[in-house]
Amino acid sequence: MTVRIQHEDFDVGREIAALRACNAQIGAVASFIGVVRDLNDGDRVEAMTLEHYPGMTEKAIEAIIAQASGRWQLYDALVIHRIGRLAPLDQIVLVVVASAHRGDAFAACEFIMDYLKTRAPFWKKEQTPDGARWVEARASDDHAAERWRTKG
Amino acid sequence: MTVRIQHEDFDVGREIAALRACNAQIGAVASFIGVVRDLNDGDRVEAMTLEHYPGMTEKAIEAIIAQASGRWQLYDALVIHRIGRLAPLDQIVLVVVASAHRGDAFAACEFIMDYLKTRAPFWKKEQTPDGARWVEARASDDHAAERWRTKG
Amino acid sequence: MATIKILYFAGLREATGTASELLALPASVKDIAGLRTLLRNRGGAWLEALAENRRVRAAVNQDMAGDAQPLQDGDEVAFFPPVTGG
Amino acid sequence: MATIKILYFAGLREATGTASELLALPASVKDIAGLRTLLRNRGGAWLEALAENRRVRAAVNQDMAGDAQPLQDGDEVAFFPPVTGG
Repeated sequence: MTVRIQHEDFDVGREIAALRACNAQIGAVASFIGVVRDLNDGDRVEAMTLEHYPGMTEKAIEAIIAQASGRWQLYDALVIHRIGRLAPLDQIVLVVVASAHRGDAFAACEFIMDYLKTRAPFWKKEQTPDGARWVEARASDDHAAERWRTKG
Repeated sequence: MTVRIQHEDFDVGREIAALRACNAQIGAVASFIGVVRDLNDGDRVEAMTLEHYPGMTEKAIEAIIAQASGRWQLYDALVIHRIGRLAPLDQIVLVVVASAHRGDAFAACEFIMDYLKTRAPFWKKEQTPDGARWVEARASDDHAAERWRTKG
Repeated sequence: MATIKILYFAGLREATGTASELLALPASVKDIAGLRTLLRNRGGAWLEALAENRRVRAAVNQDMAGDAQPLQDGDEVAFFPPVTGG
Repeated sequence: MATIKILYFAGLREATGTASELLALPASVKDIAGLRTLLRNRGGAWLEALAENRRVRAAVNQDMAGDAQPLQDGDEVAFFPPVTGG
């Protein structure tokens, strides 16, 4: 289980290959990439800056992965999240989960993303033609995380 | 929307990058890789051979993607499925879905996999120490596809 | 007289020793159910491979087809076990 | 006397003009709720940024903390808006 917070971009193909290398019990690898869009809430986004809480961020994501591991059968999981200045089309986050079967891999991957969105201390500031603004948390993200309380 | 049936391996990183290139409206890319395991139903798997129904396979997968596109907001989707002889750790299938938001990307990606497992004409023959055997269809795969009839 | 092409896949191809055949349909065979019976009546491996308790899927012109699906001249019919890809 | 470190992130850091501070806790301040009140009483930007109707999260020693969380000497407290990563 690996968590990395970094300024640099990541190589999705290489990260997935490394995660599943040498373990022939892995039958399913689910992954998710979050990308900077050039439009948010109707406004053009020229760039964004990602701030985090060093120490707590890593701890929070590790706790999320541990929770997922307790709930589904996972062989390995990886979360990479970028910080600093990013432009549209840039990769923000990568979550990769390896399991024997696809049901576990899909569920754990989505669970990790939903919890990361509501529990990992990152904040986005968008640069728009009207100036910079902090992105507001969405109720839909709270709902997405809420779902996992009752769902199997 | 792209469907490829091929003997050759595929480069996950390159395929994902190509799918999301140039579209800065894409905020979420969900993907799934199915991999040959060296153990199935308790027996060691030395290799497997994947047979398909040329023509119908492509048509069936295109229909599954079209169904997903009608149900969720997708910018693009890709399915690559290998045929022929594969060994443990070899990649079998890749599904990539690009959307504005992660909920749509995750749901469509899992939907496509669940339907592919029950509706796309592929058959696996495993080589075990006791000889070759055709893999039996699993009830759990039928149930996984069934879920989507009522769910969201 | 209607002629159809039949394809067999995976375990069904191996059991019958047949990958494909052209078949002149007797006038009495109108649909997939009738065709299944016709093939079973060949006996031996055919009877066993297409036995009623076996889950054998059918497709007509590359679309999944139920037993009631009517058959026409030139149809491409396929029989195969439940799929196991992915 | 208990001394704590307080960190402010994102919009809260900008509004207060403060990234971090060391604070000697008055004996009357026992928990996060008390600390919020103490900081609000600084007035101006502090009063506004930590207003009761603002959704400001707190963490103590890098774990999310509710208003009732007690404070101890040496604690690392953080205040920040709801998170928006991913």
